[in-house]
Amino acid sequence: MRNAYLTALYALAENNPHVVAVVGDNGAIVYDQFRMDFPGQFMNFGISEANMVTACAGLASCGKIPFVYTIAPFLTMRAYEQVRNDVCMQNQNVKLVGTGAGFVYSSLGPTHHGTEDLAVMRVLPNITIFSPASPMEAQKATLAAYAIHGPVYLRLGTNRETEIYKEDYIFEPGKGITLKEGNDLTIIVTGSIARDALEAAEGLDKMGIITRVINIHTIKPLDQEIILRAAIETGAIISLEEHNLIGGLGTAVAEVLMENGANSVCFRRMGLIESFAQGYGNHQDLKEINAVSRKDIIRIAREMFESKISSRLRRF
Amino acid sequence: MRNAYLTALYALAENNPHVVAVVGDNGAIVYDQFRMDFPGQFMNFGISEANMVTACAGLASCGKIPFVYTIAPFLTMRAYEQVRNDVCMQNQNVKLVGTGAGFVYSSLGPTHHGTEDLAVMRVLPNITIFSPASPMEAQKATLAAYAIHGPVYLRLGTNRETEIYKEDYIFEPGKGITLKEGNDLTIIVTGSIARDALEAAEGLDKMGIITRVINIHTIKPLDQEIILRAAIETGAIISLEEHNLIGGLGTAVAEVLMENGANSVCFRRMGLIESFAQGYGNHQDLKEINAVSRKDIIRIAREMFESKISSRLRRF
Amino acid sequence: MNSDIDRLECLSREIRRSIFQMIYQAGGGHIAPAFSIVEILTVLYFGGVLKYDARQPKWEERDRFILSKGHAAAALYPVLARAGYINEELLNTFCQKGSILGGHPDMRKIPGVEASTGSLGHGLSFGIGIALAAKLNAKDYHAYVLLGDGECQEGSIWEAALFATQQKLNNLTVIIDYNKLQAMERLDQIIGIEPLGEKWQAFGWNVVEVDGHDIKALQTLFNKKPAQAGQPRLVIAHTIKGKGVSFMESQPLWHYRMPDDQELQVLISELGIKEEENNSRLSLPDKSDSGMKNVPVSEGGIQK
Amino acid sequence: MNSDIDRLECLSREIRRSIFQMIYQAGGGHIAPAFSIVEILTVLYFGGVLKYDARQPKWEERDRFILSKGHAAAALYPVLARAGYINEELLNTFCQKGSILGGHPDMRKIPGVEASTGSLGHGLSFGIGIALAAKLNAKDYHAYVLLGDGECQEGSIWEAALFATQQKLNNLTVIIDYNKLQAMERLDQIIGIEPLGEKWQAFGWNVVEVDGHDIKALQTLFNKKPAQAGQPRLVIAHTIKGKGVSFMESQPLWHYRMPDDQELQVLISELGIKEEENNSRLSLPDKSDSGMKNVPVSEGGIQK
Ligand SMILES: Cc1ncc(C[n+]2csc(CCOP(=O)(O)OP(=O)(O)O)c2C)c(N)n1
Ligand SMILES: Cc1ncc(C[n+]2csc(CCOP(=O)(O)OP(=O)(O)O)c2C)c(N)n1
Ligand SMILES: [Mg+2]
Ligand SMILES: [Mg+2]
Repeated sequence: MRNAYLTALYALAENNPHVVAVVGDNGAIVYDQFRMDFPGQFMNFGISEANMVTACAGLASCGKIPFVYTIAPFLTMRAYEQVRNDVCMQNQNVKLVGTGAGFVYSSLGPTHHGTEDLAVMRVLPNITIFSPASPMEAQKATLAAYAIHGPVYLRLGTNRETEIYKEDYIFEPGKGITLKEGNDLTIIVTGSIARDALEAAEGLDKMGIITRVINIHTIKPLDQEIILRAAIETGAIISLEEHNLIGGLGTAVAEVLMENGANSVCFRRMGLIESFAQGYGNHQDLKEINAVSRKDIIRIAREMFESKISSRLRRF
Repeated sequence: MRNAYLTALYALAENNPHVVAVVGDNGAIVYDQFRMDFPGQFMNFGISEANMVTACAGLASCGKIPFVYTIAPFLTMRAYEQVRNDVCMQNQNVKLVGTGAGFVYSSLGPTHHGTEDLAVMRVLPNITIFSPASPMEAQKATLAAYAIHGPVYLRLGTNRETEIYKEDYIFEPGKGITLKEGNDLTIIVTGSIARDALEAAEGLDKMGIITRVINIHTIKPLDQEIILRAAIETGAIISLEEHNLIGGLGTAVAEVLMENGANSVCFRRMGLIESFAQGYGNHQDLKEINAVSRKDIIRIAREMFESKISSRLRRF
Repeated sequence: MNSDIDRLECLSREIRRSIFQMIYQAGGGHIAPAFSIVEILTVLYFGGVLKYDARQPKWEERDRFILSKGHAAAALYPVLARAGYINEELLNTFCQKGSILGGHPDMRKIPGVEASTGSLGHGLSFGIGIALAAKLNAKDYHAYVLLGDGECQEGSIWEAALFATQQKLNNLTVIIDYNKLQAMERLDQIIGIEPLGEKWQAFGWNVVEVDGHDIKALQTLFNKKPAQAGQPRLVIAHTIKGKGVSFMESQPLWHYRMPDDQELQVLISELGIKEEENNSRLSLPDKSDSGMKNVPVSEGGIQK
Repeated sequence: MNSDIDRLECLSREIRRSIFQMIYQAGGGHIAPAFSIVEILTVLYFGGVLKYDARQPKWEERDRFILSKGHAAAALYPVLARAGYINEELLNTFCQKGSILGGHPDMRKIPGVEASTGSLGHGLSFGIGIALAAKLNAKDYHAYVLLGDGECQEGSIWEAALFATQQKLNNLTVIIDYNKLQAMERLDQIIGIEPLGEKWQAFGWNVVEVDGHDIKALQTLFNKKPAQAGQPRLVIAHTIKGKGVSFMESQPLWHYRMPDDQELQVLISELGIKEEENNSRLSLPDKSDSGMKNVPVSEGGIQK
């Protein structure tokens, strides 16, 4: 996603001299081209995230459009009160770009994981939250972030994601995307783990559980309609995210379902249960250790489907 | 609540020399007695919340028991990443005591309001969250915080709350308290606004809507049982808190209801809707401006009750 | 020249009276922190330092002033009123329901406020963004940021100090309201910041010191172009917290506190509040709530 | 005496080899940041500086060492192994599934690790808590905190620096790994911190400078009681990032990067990795995944 982001940023910077690429001692070589071509639109704030975020709010107050790029927890948590008071409360046109969504920086450990970022950003007024699932989506989300006048949090992974979209599509902020149809069960997912959801869904299909997969690339504002429709049409919903169970996508879905009386749906959240991401190894290792691998998705989906059926049977 | 907290803290410090009262340039005169009697157990970290929180984790790693007291947003948001990495990730025995819950510091404005604190603390592993409703409860929660070995967030108001409990009671961490019985509707509430819930409930009773009021003094872990019972027995639940709608008590209740298939309940959250607390004036003024006053509670409760009745009718 | 100084001194006295009256009407507020900075604000806004046009609060070439120690908002509002940004009448609504004037300034609501503050340690970084934008946009304005001395305990101040030097922000002036007090006590009893000038010098700043209540000295200093090019400038303004009211001066207690009846009499005479003014705006508070009705008891420890 | 220096130098070479082998097996890691601090760690742990007993990792009287620049964990682990805290065999599991040794040290899992680090700017404050606890508990231990120079851009460092002075923490020694590089570039290209010694002096610290790769100088310095009582001590250790491998030294690129085949040969010879070791532990990576299988591409920009 990183290169996709940079491609989009490059285009934006080319078109609007007010676009400024801001980093906090990171991004090294990957920004080389950008720096070469737009030296006056690049700024390294070093290792001082608080100053960086507030200064960007100040820049934005003078018409600049800073895209602030650093590792998700250092952006959204180290500088949390700065994001809250200077970006969101003052409704400044700052784009916060966090890399390392979930635990893709696996072996670097939880200090480098973005596993609470959605929760802490979601509670802030005025902010839009994009959480793309693939490089193409990251690129579109970057352009969409620019098009919004106001705070945006763009949650990126790293640079290893492969594309999940087979063809071009229209990215509409606030609108979820049905990646795969199905009426037995729905997996609502965000971020690069969407690929695992898709693969699990194919496995489930083979077991006769025809699974719908919905990609939520905009966590805020949330697409209520696509969620409620899935509740009605499939009767069973699993949310899946590389994030603590509390406060992220799953919780957002629960809020929507409860307040809209989507009553008879079976619901279950998948994510980190009362813990930071455990273990070391590669990204896949951590998915296994933390029970959000394809196998786990399939296991939970089967349980859910069975309980849906049995609750239906009970009802008749 | 502040004096109740200090009374409890005084007793704890007297009994255990490892208890340390830590402040961040606040508390002035109110700590005078404590400082006089336990000069070696008081420490002012000045205006440096990040250093304060991490240093307290270091203190705790050597067996000290710091009670870190400052204004809620400066504790839970300014020092958020420190709370996350040093207190929660390392599971240190630090007690975080935030004053100014909700918007009780009304005219000081949103920089001084604790209206996102529950959301950001709730997503952290290993932490216990107490949000007392009255002075007596604050005192009990302080003692309970001490009894837990591990991180605790204690969310206090100011010193103006009047007592809501008529007699002594047993404070059990993780157990909600039914302040008032009723079977037509339940208000689930946390913090000093419990008094408004109670008064609204009395008003509702007179209108024939016999309202149950449940006080959740422990936001985490949450008392699932009392919530599910209320769902079954009353069929309509309103959550009420001085907090953003997202991520706090209401959201926690939604999570419980959804994942436990508490299906046929009508549910509605009351709190700040996509905004910081608006306006100035006193605490009551801000409740009115932000639509969480008694009048608003009654209005919403009546709407809820009607929709519960009509959905029941539809069902028959 | 002397008459100009007289004018500014007279203005300062007026502003102190306004501050007290606003806070008194509101029922509570940070009197002493506001009194500490009256002369500084007066000179900046009315001594020919800041370039502004109150009819065009968003004029791109304006100089920017940021009150980082936002709890002294009650000093800023009367200044903004006299500068023409807001209506004088508004001052009577301070901290009241329906007002735009809160205990900390809100840039979304109040013309002339460049940054919303209240949480300490934000204003300098915000000012840096503004000063940097001038460079990027090739604009010729200057950014002024007023910090509390206690505020300098916040790490973000030092992050910003390093960054401003690196970026050679010579269009940035920071003023420290060096009143030696923070909320609870003297700084040196909590976290001392001496030697303050040496710290900032070591961080690469061009440091000057001044008596923060000496209008002439302030005016001379601010209207002089800084000697060193390519450096941000730090003005250490030695001040007295609570300046102007004998029993408040340098007393930590008065960070956030209201006078009782006896104190009120002393204050009225020392500030030179005239009878008619007193009658029209200063009504003695109702004993039952000690005039504290609109403003919450803050961290600063009101005991009554 | 000289033989002691020889022993420590020999140990340093061993530790560098271990570091590289661990990271190479893991498929990625912060080699240069780890090489920068090898002599410092060697002297602290094996030069008679730190008072510890690896069989009792929680011994109350132990000195504490905190690696605030946690990304150099690969230097700490071989040291902890040689000190007896962890089994040497564990080093082979670095960053692998099931291991307790991650890219940053976890105090909940690894005996001898006093604080979990990884996010910069935490270790000094944590160490302050530890040093303060010694005072409160009347214990006679010393706390050592190793900071990165880039890390000194974090404001929390300066909050802590002020606080330590106020509290007269003379049982606290901070060492800055002054290698003049941060992740992307030289510090002076991003945010310079010069004059570093003057900054800390102005913050009230007792400052000494040393060549951070000179074992003898380090040992002499650390074993000398600080001259000034009642002050925390700062050791500015001038170092070379990537020290020990010619093509890595002072090259920003190597913050987080793995050598290619050709570089590998140079490295093997410069570190003195012997054939048998090379055979047993250093197998050339499978071209298809460039040995990067276990560790994610970090912020530091691996391009291959
Ligand atoms: C981040 C933060 N922490 C704490 C406070 C509470 N507070 C308000 S004023 C104050 C004292 C400030 O001292 P100083 O900067 O010297 O300003 P003065 O009181 O002298 O005006 C404190 C601690 C705050 N507003 N923001
Ligand atoms: C708070 C925080 N921000 C950013 C990072 C990412 N990061 C890891 S190492 C590094 C550079 C550190 O430079 P320095 O302190 O000089 O250590 P060295 O690389 O020289 O070992 C950065 C920016 C981090 N770990 N923590
Ligand atoms: Mg002061
Ligand atoms: Mg370095």
